[in-house]
Amino acid sequence: MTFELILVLAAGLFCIGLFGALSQQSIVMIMMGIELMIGGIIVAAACFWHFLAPDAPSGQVIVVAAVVAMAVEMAMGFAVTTAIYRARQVDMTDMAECLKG
Amino acid sequence: MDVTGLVLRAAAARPHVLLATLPGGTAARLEAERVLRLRDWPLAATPAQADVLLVAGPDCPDLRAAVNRLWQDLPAPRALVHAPGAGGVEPALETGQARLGSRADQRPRAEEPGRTTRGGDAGGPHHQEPRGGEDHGEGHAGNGGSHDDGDGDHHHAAEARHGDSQAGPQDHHDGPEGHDGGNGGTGRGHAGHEGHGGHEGHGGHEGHGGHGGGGMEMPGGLPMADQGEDRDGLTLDQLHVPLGPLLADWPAGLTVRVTLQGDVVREAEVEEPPWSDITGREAFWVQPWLRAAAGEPVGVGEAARRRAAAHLDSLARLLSVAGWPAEAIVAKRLRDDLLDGAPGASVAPRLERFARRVGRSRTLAWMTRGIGQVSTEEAREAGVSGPAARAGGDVTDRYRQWLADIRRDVGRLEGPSPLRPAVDESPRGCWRDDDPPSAALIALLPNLLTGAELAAARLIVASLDPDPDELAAARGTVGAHD
Amino acid sequence: MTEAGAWWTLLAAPAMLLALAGLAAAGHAVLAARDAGRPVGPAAMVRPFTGVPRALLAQPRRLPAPDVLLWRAGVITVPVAAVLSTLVIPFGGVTVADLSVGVVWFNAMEVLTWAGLWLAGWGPDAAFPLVGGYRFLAQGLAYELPLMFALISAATGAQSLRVGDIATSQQGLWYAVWMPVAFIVYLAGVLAFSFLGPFAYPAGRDLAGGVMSETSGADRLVLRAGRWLWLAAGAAMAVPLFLGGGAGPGMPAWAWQAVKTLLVLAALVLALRRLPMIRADRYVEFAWVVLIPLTIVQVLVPALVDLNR
Amino acid sequence: MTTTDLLLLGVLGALALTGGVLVFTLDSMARVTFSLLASLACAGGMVTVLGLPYLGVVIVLMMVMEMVIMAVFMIAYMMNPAGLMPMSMLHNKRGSLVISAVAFAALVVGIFGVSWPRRTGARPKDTTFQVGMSLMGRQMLTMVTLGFVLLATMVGATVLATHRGRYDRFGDGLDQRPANDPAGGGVGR
Repeated sequence: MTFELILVLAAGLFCIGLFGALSQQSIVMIMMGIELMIGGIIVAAACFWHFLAPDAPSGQVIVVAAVVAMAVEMAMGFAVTTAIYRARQVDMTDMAECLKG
Repeated sequence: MDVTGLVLRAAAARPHVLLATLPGGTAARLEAERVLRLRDWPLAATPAQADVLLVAGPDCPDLRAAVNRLWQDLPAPRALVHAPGAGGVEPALETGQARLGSRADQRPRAEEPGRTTRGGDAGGPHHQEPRGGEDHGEGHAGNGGSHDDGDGDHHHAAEARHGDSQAGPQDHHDGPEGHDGGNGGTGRGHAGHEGHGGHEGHGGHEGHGGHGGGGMEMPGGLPMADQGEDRDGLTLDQLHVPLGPLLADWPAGLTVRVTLQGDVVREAEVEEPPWSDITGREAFWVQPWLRAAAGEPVGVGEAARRRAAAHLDSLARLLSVAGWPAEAIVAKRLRDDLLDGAPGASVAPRLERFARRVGRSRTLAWMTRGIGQVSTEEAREAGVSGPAARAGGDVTDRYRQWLADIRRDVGRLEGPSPLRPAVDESPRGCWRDDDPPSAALIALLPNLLTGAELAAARLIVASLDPDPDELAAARGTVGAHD
Repeated sequence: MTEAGAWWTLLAAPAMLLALAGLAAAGHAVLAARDAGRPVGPAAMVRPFTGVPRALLAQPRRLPAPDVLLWRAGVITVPVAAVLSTLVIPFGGVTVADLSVGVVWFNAMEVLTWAGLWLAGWGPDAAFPLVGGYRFLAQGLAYELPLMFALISAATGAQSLRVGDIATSQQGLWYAVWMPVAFIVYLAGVLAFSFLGPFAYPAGRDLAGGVMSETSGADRLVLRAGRWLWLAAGAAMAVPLFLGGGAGPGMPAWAWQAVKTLLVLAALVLALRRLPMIRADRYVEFAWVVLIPLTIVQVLVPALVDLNR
Repeated sequence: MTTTDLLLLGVLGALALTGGVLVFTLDSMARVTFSLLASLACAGGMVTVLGLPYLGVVIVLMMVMEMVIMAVFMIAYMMNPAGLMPMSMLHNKRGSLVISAVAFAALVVGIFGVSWPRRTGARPKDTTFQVGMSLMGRQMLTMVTLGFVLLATMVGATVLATHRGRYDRFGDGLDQRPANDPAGGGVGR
């Protein structure tokens, strides 16, 4: 039962993040939503590793990959925000719709 | 004997002192720094860290509001004392400590109105200092309870956390309604301690470019911060911060209004010295020159002593700003010994050691390199004549020049020949009544500060170290001659 | 070998850390008294601690629009993280929590001060503390990576992340001897995360105290204690990482460890008075252009030694 | 799993969820960032309790650094970062809510609907060793890919975020020394 409950929790984190990523206007807030989603994935992967296949290292490798994804998403997100902001003083997705600059 | 009283006295054993030097208070400041150093009472840098506010120097009506704001920001238990001259420092500090320790029976109770005023902030009979006492109550008439102060008094609502990548402007507005809040208490709700620099932003906030909503209700009724072009093209918010006039390690009375974006100074503007009344202000560092100019016989040795001490004082300030308190205290000690009349032979070895450590410090040179470049030609054109002009370079060159000058002067402490004020340089340059050397140094500041980071700006000011007292003295002598 | 300690070690470790921090502060006070021309003696040592009743008595600072929750959280984080970091340090063969990833734990706790100091700067809602908080981030970006590589050097040499294993693997030859770069970078890192002396940039006098400028009373006491606790924790960690832990002839392990810790602490206190403040705007470039390559090369050394073992 | 572990998992999980909800309900950007930090740090704690101490502690370490840096950008780019003036920053709130609720429901149904396999194999003694050996052994390709992705990110992010190139610094002929920078660096100049 613990296994399922932890998965539900991970799903909860993922869906809160999904809501944020879909509903927020600010690019930075959207990134926060994505971070939460990846956080859910990390918990789920650790849970699968622990309860299903602790002898297979792949579960851990997924966690490593997710952590790297988080870092990459952050770095690129902020770089893009900085570039857009510098060019057009915009930090909202609605205003950045037209990417023609 | 209650426990509170015991604890109070234990706490008062080593009070932290916030030194607010008024224009003309150099002698009192030096004495206070000496006494505090020997007693091991730490010098606080902000009101939040202090127990005793020591106002050093002759009363200055123009700065009363600033002093008052500092006082309001001191957390209780606290004491305010005033030392108009060097002689008043020791008794003032004694009084301050006694007041801190005996507060047990003075703890204000809301139901005892008489006591409240005394224990609290406003100037009641509690402050016996001759001139500085009465004005401390101004501006917060509605002081109810003194210590349980104003939770409900947050009019200022520094809105602008709205920030920027480095130092989001925190505008503590002195909103128009800021000072009549019902029970402002110790006035902690009254925001900016402008006098202390760096906390109050104001001016130019209407409009807030593009962000927020024009018609929206602003927090605390305040508009948002302005934005503007900046160095990195990020259009950061602008924060208007006054540096001075009572900032620690800062020329007393000098006010520079800077516009910050992040911690980069976008614009700097030197405010006219605020004091209108210059009677009783002495320019401590140029005294020998003033006396010689007035016809008194003054020896070169005395002038050299004063000049070396002045440079050591400037160095101590620079080292303090540069974050080297261990050497700053050594410089202050050398300065005090020189002013005490110590013979050159007894000071020289310690001075050598100090000059070697500071002058040859690679780290310090690395930190100050390339900051505040003023070539000799530029300096001469601007009318600067002292060490700043002779050094001709950055902050590093200027402090090394000071060190060289000090070593030269310490060799001449016993010079018997009379001082010729027109030829012998005063600490900051050739003394002229109509154009004191500090005026040229101050005039250099706006250009040098623009584009510097806050830390670099502090270093630049400390490395030029203009003395606003000279301005008052010059005006005084010019007035007397006319 | 190290073993996990009994429940009482959970209380003993913070007490020892506090004592160590107190000694460092007292030593610093004595040096200050000597420089200022005051009599040097036991009285000078005790002077700084008169600030304790003073701090407990003082009224907390009230500002117009502070974020008190975050402010408090930040102020408390600093000393708490310092205490937590010591849980993995073996003392005389006993560790409070003998984690298999002790080095990473220490590093993670140290990084918590980033959050703590930034919050302590943000909370009061005033310009100088905020600049101070941001300054610590700049400083962190400079010191953190070299420090991580220094920690990794020691871990690589021992082929373990367990602090106890690192101490025992240095039989005969201390890591400080054949990994001098890592040792020095680590010591600089200690000064940096305790934001003292040359790394007092976030709390600089040019900002009237920076992150500390608006704190008063108990908050201020906690933040100041946090600095010295971090200095003590860093000195205590240096011994198992680089100085062979409790190994030494003639004396029991705990005695050797205490002696070495005190020596490292004394060296740090002396060093923090000998240097002016190093601003991060200069240090970042130095750290990234000079220190990171140096420490990477330093990590290579134990790696190659391991391969040839 | 011991009772302590279960208890820890429960507490950390509840905190992680609370933090996650707070991220999108609080006004102050600083508080938002630090509730996200709390949430992700609790996730890291759960990973630790689940038997992966290395990854758990590294997640905490990384999240602290990342979130503190994130706070800087949050405050730089958001309007009203202190949340002193409440305002809604949402668009299409109802749609997002429906989508995420449906996703959650589907996931929960899946979690309880699937018949999960039994646990295979035993836990290795040192899980840190396990992940290290696998990343340097059979999963080497993953590691290499991640390495290149990180390198590309570093270069790409730097290029995007800087607005001054070498021609701005060294002049059109790249021969201007010292470089024309607004502030000096620590090495060389």
